[in-house]
Amino acid sequence: MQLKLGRINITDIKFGDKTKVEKGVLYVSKEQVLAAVADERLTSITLELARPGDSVRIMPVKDVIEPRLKVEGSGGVLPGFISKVEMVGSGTTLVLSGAAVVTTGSIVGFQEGIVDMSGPGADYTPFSKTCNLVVVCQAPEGLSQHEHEAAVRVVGYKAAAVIAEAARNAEVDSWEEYQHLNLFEGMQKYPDLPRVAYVYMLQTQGLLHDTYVYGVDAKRILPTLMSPTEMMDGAIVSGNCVSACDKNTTYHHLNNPIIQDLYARHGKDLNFIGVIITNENVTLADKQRSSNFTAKLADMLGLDGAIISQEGFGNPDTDLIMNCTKLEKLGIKTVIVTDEYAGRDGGSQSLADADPLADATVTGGNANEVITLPAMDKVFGSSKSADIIAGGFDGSLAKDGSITVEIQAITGATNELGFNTLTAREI
Amino acid sequence: MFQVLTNNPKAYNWWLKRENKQVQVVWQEGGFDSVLTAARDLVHLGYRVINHPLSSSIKPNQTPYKTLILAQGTGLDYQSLSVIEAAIAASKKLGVFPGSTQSILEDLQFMDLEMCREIQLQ
Amino acid sequence: MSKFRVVHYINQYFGQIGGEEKANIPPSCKEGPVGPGMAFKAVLGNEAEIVATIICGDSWFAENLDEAKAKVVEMIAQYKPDLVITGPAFNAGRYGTACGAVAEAVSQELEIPVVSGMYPENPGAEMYRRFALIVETGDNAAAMRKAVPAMGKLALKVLKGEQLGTPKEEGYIPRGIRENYFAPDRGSKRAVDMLVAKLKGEEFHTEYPMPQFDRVDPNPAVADISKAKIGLVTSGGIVPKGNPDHIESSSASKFGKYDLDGIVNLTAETHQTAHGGYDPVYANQDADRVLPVDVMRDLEKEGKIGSLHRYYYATVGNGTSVANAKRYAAEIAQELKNDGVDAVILTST
Amino acid sequence: MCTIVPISLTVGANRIVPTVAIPHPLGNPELPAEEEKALRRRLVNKALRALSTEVDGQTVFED
Repeated sequence: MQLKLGRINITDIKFGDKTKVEKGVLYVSKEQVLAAVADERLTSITLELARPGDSVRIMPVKDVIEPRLKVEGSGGVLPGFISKVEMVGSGTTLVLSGAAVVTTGSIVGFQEGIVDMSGPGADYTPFSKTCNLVVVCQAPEGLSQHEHEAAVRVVGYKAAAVIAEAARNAEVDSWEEYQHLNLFEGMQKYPDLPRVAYVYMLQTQGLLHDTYVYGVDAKRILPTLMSPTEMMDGAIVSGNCVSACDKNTTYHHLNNPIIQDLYARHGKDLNFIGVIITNENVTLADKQRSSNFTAKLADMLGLDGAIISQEGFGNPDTDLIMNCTKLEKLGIKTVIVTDEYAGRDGGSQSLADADPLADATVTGGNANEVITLPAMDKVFGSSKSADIIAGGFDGSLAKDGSITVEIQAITGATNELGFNTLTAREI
Repeated sequence: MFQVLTNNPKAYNWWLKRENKQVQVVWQEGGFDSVLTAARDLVHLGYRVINHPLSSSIKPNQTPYKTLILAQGTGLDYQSLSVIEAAIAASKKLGVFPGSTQSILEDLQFMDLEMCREIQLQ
Repeated sequence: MSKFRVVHYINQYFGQIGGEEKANIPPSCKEGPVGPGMAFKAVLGNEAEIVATIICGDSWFAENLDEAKAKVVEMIAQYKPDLVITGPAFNAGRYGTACGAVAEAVSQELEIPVVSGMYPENPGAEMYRRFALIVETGDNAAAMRKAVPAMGKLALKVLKGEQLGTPKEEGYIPRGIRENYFAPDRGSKRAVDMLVAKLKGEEFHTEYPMPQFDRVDPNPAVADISKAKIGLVTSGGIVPKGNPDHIESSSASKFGKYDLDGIVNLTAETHQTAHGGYDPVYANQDADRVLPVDVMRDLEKEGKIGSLHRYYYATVGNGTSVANAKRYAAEIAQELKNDGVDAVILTST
Repeated sequence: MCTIVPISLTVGANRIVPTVAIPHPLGNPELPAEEEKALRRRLVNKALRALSTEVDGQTVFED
């Protein structure tokens, strides 16, 4: 499998008559996008723009999607939602790099997920650095939460797909090539390099905590093997938006940094064999079964090492430790990527599960750290949710519009794919 | 035999309506921690935890509701014990739910039910 | 600019009052530096000065912990210091524990920073590292020459509000507090680097160390159990009815020693559990279910064991820190040894 | 003597005798008093046997 990614660098976003890219500016036609995303389940969909440095707060953020367009090869981006379930991950895909669609709207009353485009909060979220088309969705009274969630999720994909069309005629700024050999070819080409896979844990617990693979609800899968290039075409998408700091948005899945950094060492220090995706279900039996299958696949692949990433808080710690210890007991060396809930003072036990075999851990930081986010000129989404985040999540909304919250309310702040530089140390 | 321990009225009614003879639905008065404590006492007597007590990304200090399903067993299940103890520790560390409006409470009841509704008991 | 004010806490020995024979003296206070305080004077220079020295006997402090803490804090408070230095205590256990307890009280009640110095294996270091910047020192007073400049330098940094480096860079024992910071590389790159190092068998540094436990070699078997004096110890919280020592239901700060003389059976009238980590109904009905006194008395009478030791020891294991548990174990083991106990049955819940 | 053998192994105990249940390690409230005491005696005897046995590492005395 071979995938060429052509990046078109987007440095600004504006509304225009036609959706197009010109000199790094992404022009978005409101009419075109609104026509494409229309959904009878929702009462209104409005579009806003948020650029890096703007005095803008977006909340509650549901998902973030990077616009990508498949121009050559089988299938299309976001299979199972925007295109059919053809296999993806080969051919040519164009990326509006630096642009993002951000969906917002309260599905349940307490939802967090803050993106500040400027100020101290901007340092904690990657989406303060992207030029964002913000899609604000309103649902009628009485729409079930399940339908509401599905509607908002798909609106985001559709908006990303329609603006990605602007890439078709744009000039590509840079090309990247990703090759994925089959197991046999890889072993022949790199006989002396350690075989490494990536164990990709997906949040799968129910409404607002789900992840989809080619349109399949991942709580219903057994762990399986995928090519790292499939993620780059949107084979994995997010329906997970609770715990804003350590959920993976669709943007994260498209730009998985562990996949990128394993590719950077592929053929030099290691032979990157592929990705084992697994889930994080609610029952202990499911956790046992999925970690057993993960270990079995790792064993069948003859792995020497693996990186295991987590998504979320609490019970996924159990999945993480099961995956890690089962691989280590097979002699497969692991590094786990997680984040911490060490309390506001940083003095408590960080994880809900631990094992001495997990001796190589990378952390995305303590999600309980408290931060004050100053008021912004504009709030996109539901300004009402500010009160609710503040109350329900034990923060406080001041009269001047500033919010004091733990960084767990900020989208992507302690990402467990190692997307950020934020981390924690013992002092 | 299964025990559904809950302090969530939505989950309580939903499980009662299932009328499964294998399932005993037990109302547990009190907050998140009281469900954990009651479940811990059952684990000490040989019950197994079916659903992880920290399922859902809504932290113990962000909701007062918890529904835990346990299965009667014969000996101590160490995995159940360790997850329940870790959940108790996490709940102590994060503090107490500060309270909220009725509509938020209803959403939190709904989410708690969502996290246990699809569990197959067999 | 006026100098920063520092108060120094030391024990009777370094306070030049006397050795072990003076370990029972209650706290007293002297203006200015005493003993090692003189050495600090040179390091603190013109920027800070030791305005007073509190001296307390190690035994007195250990035996009157709550009162000692209160008295020492009261003495310290009246000098309105900007910082408190305790020790260095090297590997002296009681002294280290006192230095740590003072640090805890000062940092919690007066919210004043504390700098101390200890050998890493001093129990005071593990118990109280949260509350002080404890500079890592050698294990005895010969290390004073190195400890004082290191402690003094760190104290000045804290007083001047300078940004501290990592514990390793600054030479203090990590406090167990997790602090966020932005690393030069993103997490995924750090993870891949770590994996490559681990695969090559090279050194790597985990960003979150998992808890580790000690291992000890097993003792030889008891040669003749029918002659052995056997003690009972429990972490199940079995105490005389009413819990006379007020052992906490979790995170116990102490253990109790209780007389079994004349007791052949524990009953609901005589004993209960103080433990908050399990359903207490069964232990409260019959504490023999946790501490088997009835059976031990039978075996003693039948000559199956030599004797049951007159005292049993109890604490509550629930949430008790490893450091505290270690300290209780060390003290209990020493007493049992002194009393000629040959073997111990330890029951836990 | 403990119910949670994995913890005793983790913390480094050398002679381990598994017991009945956490809230009543050396008893079983469902049994009549005499049988319960006999059960306790069996467990204590096992502990005494463990103390009289040479071990060269962590050992769980199952039966």
